[in-house]
Amino acid sequence: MLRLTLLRLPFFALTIAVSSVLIFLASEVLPVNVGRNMLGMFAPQQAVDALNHQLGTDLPLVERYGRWIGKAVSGDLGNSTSQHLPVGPLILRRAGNSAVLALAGLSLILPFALVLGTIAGLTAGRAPDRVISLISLILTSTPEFVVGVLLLLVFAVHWRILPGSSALIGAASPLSVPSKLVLPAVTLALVDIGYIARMMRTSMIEVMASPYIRAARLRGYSATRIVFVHALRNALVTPVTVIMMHVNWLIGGIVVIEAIYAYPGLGQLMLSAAAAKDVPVLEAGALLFALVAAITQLLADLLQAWLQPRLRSAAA
Amino acid sequence: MTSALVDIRALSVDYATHDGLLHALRGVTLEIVTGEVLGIVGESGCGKTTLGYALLGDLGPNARVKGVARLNERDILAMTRAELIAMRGRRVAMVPQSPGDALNPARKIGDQLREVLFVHSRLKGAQATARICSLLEKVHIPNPQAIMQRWPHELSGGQQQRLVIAMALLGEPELLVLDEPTTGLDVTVEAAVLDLLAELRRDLGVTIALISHNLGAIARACDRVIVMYAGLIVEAGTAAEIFARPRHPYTKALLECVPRIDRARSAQQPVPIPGNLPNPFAALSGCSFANRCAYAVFDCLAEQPALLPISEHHAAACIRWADIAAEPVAPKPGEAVQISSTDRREVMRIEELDVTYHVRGTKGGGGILKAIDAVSLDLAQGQVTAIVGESGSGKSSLASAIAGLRPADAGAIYLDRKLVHWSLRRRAGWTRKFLQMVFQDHTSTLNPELGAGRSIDRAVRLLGGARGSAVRARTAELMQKVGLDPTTAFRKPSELSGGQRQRIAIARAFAGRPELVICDEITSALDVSIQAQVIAFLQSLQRANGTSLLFITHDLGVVRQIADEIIVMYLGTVCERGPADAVFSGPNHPYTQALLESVASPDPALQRKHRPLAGPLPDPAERRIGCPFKTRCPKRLGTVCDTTGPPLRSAGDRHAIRCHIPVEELDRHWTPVAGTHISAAPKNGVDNISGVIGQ
Amino acid sequence: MLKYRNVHSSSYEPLFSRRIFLYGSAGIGAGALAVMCGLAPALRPSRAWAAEMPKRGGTLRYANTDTLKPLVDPATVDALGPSDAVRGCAEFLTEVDEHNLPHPHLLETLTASEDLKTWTLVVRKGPIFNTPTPRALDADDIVFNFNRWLNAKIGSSMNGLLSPYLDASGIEKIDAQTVRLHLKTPSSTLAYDLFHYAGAIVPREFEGDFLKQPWGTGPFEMVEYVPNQSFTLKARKDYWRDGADGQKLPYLDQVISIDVRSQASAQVAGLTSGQFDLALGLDYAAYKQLAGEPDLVMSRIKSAGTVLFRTRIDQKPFDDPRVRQALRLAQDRDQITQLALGDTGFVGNDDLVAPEVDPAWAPLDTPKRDVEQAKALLAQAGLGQGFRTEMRYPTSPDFIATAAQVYAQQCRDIGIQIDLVPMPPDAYWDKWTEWTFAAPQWSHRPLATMTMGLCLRPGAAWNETRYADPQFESLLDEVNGLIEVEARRKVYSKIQTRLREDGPFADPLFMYALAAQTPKVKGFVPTAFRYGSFSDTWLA
Amino acid sequence: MRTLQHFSGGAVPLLPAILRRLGRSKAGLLGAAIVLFWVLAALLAPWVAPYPPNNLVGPATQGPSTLFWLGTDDLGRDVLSRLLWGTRSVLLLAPTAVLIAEIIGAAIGLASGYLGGLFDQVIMRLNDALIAFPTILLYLLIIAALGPSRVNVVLAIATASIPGIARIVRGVVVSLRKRGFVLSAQMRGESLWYILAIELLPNVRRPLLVDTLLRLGYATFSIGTLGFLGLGAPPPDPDWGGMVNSGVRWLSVSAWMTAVPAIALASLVVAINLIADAFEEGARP
Repeated sequence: MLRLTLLRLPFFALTIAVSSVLIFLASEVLPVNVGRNMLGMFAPQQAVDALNHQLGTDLPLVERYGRWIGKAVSGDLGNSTSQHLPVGPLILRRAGNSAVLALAGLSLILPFALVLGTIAGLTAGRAPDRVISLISLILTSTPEFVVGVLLLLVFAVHWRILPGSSALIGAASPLSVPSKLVLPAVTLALVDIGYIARMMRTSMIEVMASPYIRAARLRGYSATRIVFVHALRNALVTPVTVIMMHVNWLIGGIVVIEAIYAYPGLGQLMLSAAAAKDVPVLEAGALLFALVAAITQLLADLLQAWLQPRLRSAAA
Repeated sequence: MTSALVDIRALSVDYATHDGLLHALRGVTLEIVTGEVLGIVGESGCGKTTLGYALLGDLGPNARVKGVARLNERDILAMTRAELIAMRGRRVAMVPQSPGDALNPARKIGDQLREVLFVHSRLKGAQATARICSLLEKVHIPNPQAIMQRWPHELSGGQQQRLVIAMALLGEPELLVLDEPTTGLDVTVEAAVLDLLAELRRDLGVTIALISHNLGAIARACDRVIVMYAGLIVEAGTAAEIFARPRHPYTKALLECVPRIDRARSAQQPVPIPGNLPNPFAALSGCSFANRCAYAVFDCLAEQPALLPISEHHAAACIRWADIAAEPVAPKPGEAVQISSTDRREVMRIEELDVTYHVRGTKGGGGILKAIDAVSLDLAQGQVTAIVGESGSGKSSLASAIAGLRPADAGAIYLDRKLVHWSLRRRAGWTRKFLQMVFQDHTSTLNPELGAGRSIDRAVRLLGGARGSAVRARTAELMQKVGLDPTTAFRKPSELSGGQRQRIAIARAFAGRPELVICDEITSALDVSIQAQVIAFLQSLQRANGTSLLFITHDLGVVRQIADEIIVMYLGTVCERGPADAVFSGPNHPYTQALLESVASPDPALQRKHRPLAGPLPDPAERRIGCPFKTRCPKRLGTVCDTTGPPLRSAGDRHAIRCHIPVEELDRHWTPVAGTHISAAPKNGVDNISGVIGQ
Repeated sequence: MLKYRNVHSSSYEPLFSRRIFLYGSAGIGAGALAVMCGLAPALRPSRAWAAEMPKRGGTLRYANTDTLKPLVDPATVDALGPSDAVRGCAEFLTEVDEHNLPHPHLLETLTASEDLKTWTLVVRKGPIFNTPTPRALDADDIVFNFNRWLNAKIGSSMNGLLSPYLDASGIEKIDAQTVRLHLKTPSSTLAYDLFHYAGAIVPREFEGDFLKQPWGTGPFEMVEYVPNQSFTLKARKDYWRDGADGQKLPYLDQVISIDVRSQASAQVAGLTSGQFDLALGLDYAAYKQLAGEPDLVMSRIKSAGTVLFRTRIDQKPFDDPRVRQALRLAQDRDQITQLALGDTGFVGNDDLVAPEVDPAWAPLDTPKRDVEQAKALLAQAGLGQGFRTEMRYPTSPDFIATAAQVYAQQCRDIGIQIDLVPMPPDAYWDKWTEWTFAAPQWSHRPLATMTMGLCLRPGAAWNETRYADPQFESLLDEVNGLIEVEARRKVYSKIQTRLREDGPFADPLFMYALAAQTPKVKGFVPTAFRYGSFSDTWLA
Repeated sequence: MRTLQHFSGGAVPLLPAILRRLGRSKAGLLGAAIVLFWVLAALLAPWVAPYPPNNLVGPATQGPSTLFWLGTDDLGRDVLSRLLWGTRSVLLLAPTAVLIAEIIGAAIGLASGYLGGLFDQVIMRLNDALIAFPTILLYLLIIAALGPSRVNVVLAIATASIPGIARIVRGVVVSLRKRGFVLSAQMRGESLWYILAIELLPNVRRPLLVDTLLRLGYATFSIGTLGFLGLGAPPPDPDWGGMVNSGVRWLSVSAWMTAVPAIALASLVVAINLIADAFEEGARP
């Protein structure tokens, strides 16, 4: 396992490196006057030019990339041009909030999706499967904002049992006001439960049709033993990989959900940074996302190898 | 008097599919007697596997079953789910096809073995381990404790097969059903598995139903044989009777179209069975084999003949069995192109060719794998040269390298005495016309999304230089030469049979009248009757055009049938080469000898002793010093084999053997006998190193 | 049924004497309004609420619907959100109350000469800075702050307000408590200008970063400021003013402000769920939704906050006054106001002067929509076929988008096709003075001339329209030298007429400042400024 | 009667077989019916819609009435008319974006998978990096840089889809490039173009077809989301996501202007995915 991890690390580093170049280039496309952004709309042009020079935004592209990545590696992500704060702590706190939301979402998604998917897979073509499949399809096809708006309508406007805004006071942790986490987490979960349940269903059907399951049946094993001892672990391989690969989708959902509920996460930060063309925040946030995606990819590989020993040697 | 363990009466199984009812079994009646080994033989689609699963009551939800299948007076097909669970594994156990797939990839071997024992006899702990270890030893798995700690994928195909057999035996079943247990194994491993079955039967007294398309394996292992065709039993009897005196035309034809290692090339010509299996979705009218039968008469079309006893140990479903009895099994004689050494014209020559792969080894870091290690050889015009060897011998790599599809690292390739680049892209245009290839996998040799004739058409234009209506004519001509109706060109490849696809591939290869055609295991996935057909057309085209063939195969029978020259490869090196007759008559390299000995002989009367090769194929990624065969050689001399590469010694006219043992001391044990020895075709093996090679 | 707190009913006397000028009493409840020019006790009294004794303690949570932009320097604050954080910690020289009346605050007195060119500021004794070593406010601090405001490098919007009439050379320290300002031109707006949100007084030790040095004389201390999220203030023990109970203000222990943006759903949800006690600057949609809530006190204060459909007159075709006039004539002001703000807006007249808000407002007739004349004017300008143009606007607050969409629809009737370009606010405001045709929001200022000085003088920092009209400028100079309401009104009438005919924009509506609070919030009066100032507030 | 000339004809037709299978799936037919409904709505909007979509025709934020069947929005525009006209935008933009992405992605994937080597490595690293990046942020960056407009929405969605398509196509091509039929084409000296376009491309059709449908659903989904985030088509032209966006703040006053376009969008995406599902079943060889 350790060896596999080590083997994977160069790929991991390469993905991050390529991402960093892409992110840098993408944010360089933004027509932004960094100095003007930082000094505000009423600052005189000379001051803006001087600051631009001081920040090195007038240097050639390659040199700027070198500076940026060098600093980023040493932990200095620069200062937000719109918030006048060091980007590192800013991003981290928001990312923490988003992580709480993501974990809350996942803690709903996983049990529901896997159980529903398993049931559907085991009853393929019969009534429970048809019901679960249809619901899953509808859930995964409904955009987060539609789900969010409908939930708001029901729970915040009509019944008024849950807060319609998840804005947090100060640096308060979202966990301190769990009620504010409910609607965002449920919205997140509803969209993804469908997706992962469908994966699990397909995977389960595939595994149940595999020769070793038939072999197990022919050895006289009970249905329970076949499902729980033999099928589940193998059926989990695809959904687990998908869940991991799915993290960037999850992040996308989080951006929208944070916008609906005014939840102070990284998505909101990135949305406002994009609006304000706050390049350092955009770059750092994007880099963090890329890092998260690459790490989850790595984890997916390792988890897959753990679930599927065959891959441990072959996948290397 | 032996008692019937299994008693099947008029068993029909139909499967409900999208395209209608598929008739898998059309009324089968048979008994399996306690203690016997029953062989169930037939080509793909004959219903033998369905029969096997019926014995375990596992036919799937879409199966429509009629008839009874009694196991000790209890009807398996009427059992409740609980009864089935109680029966399976304990009374009837199954060893499914491709043992690798029958093992849960995510659980260690030991856990899976212990589970069987726990489920069947609630045995746990040290007691269980002891039972398992003793059984593993019984199936000749060395070091059981260590094996139990490993994952299924870490075992070789042969080990997996032994393991699955052991798992089946753990429940102490009365009946063991083995579905194609030797398919996919190399000939040496196949021989060992068959030995094991004989041992188990002797030591444990277990009743065995052996399902196989491999006539040789059946002949070697079985007491009694049933031959199936189109969901029916067409002939049944003792092995000796069936193989010596087949009374059904299908059995007879099958035996005739199997290439034989024990008969000189001049004495055999591939005899295909014309036509196809009857449509499995249609009801039968008359004898199922009538439309392909050389003996068919009008009466045959009346009804399907019943399986009737014709002697004490023999039954056949043919109204003309008596007429057939009059004709001996006698294949048509073949003819060989004799080329004397003086007028040999070289079409291709390779010198010191190296082909290497960069691989990540299973243990430790990556390495370089020499698939081909300094191989030199030359081909003469108009000759058929066969390269044989087990999987992992590098024979396919050699073919690809010559074709320019795989980079060669060192050495030289000459086509028509001209040095050519290793890369196809950088070879001159004439080489494409000069050299063509037919590929192994018939499922992918044609583009599934294009009309079947399309690629012949293109080849005719590009290589044959034809334009306009000439293209049409030439394509049609080529198709007729491989026995296909020109309209076949319009069909989708998926609508064609494997044999038809391979015949189109052959037609395509010959479109530009090449000097040299490389055939890479082109029949390995085909049934024997189809194989005979393909080889017959290949041979006729080759002879008509005077084309040279480089024929890659693991099937010594086919080699015997068509090769003028033989090259035996082991681990990327040539260990023996020479004219076919010389190689088949010896003396031989110890490896060649082992291969020849392993070929299962179909005649129960003619079983030879063979010495199993020691150990598995070594890890090809390891650096080799000395003789590559030293680890498994039954005649190993000593340190000289470990330290010094063996010399290539001449053993006669163009016959050479690479061994430290002087030619005179090498065995000349193989003499063609006039008996009926049959070698059938296992698929290209995936033993041990398949994970490393050819990914 | 809406419940409004009648903000005009509380009564207390403005305590200035000497050179009083009266603004007309047209509709303004208190009647008399003064600019302080005298020696009066000056400090606005702590409001005593009918027989109620304030309670101490508690945390006030409120939402300011303006964003909590990052806060660096009080002098460069350009949004209400951060200004509230500053306002809690630091104070202003003057204070303008809910009746638009200015009072001296950190000043003892503010006195003008006859010609309104020399102003004397006497610093109050008592206010103490919460610098590491607390010390009293003195004249040097005042000079320090004036110099900062007038320093172009700092880039304070105070510079835009003061520099037309004041140079740094005109600041004179008389003694430890007195500063005199020598103006270039007469100003009647100084007392108001000093209450501009960028005018908080910091000690002279201040180096530029308020989050590092949150120093001032205010009732609260900064606990934390999280941009775009929230800030927290806690009560100071040594604030200089006393409450009604005789003890030091403030009553509250803590104030927390939450950034909910202009998201109506968040505003509504926060108030109905008790997440906030108070919301300032409510969105119209939120206001409308909350109107049915039984447990909220809603307030609606007319303000001079407005949205302009403004052009740049140095760009074709808007350099032609006839085109600009056509753009004004296309407006159906009632429809725009009704759809954008409903009953929380009132009609504007293309002249920046909010009726009844600015005391000197001249009650001219509201211009009528006239499609035919607009078309005729366009034809005269050679644009008889109409034309197509882009109009940019910030997507927040929402009513701008609505107003812009309605207006764009109306302009189709005169043959002008407006392609709307909504922009994220940050992006919009990044280059807001550069857009050719745009719909900016202008916030409330008590006197229309203050806004005009900022945006309609050539060379003014915020002259987004490039408007330069000598006639208009001389009128503006004239009115700045006048302090008497009726005299001002006469000039206002000319200014308004000029802008309605030649001005660079259409000005369809003004907005009410909307607020909602739970009944337990006492001692807080929402103003048109929408400032959150809680020195006298308590929770019942 | 077919003649031998047809040898050189195009690939085996795929669509009829799949459509036949689609016909067997009730869910697929339901999806097709819903999509057809919206397509008709888009085509007939000028005749069916009771009012011009941008005209201020009534009082603001009204519930359904005989005059305004689905109520009015915050500007007093007819929600039904805007819904119908808005169909045009989403039904035009989503397929355009997907089509552009499929063409470019397929070209990249074909070349990268077949040629292999350094080119493939570079392309695939870039691809991995892009795929790892959350799509919505990619949209955000692109639209932040270029400004919100219909063209840029198409551009953003196409750009974000290309890597995924390229990866699918590359995967198929890599699995095919050592197959007999490709090797055989190489050995008879077919040109690169022929191998890519005639031998490989038809084999990519099945996965691409299903992928196109799934992406169509996702593009519709994305267009709605972008509209909702205020990054879609600028006002006043009706856009479902934008309608939801401007309606959210009136949720408790009148839910109609929000719920109607929200549910319409969901129904369209569900319908497309129902078809995609049925196709996926049908496309299995």
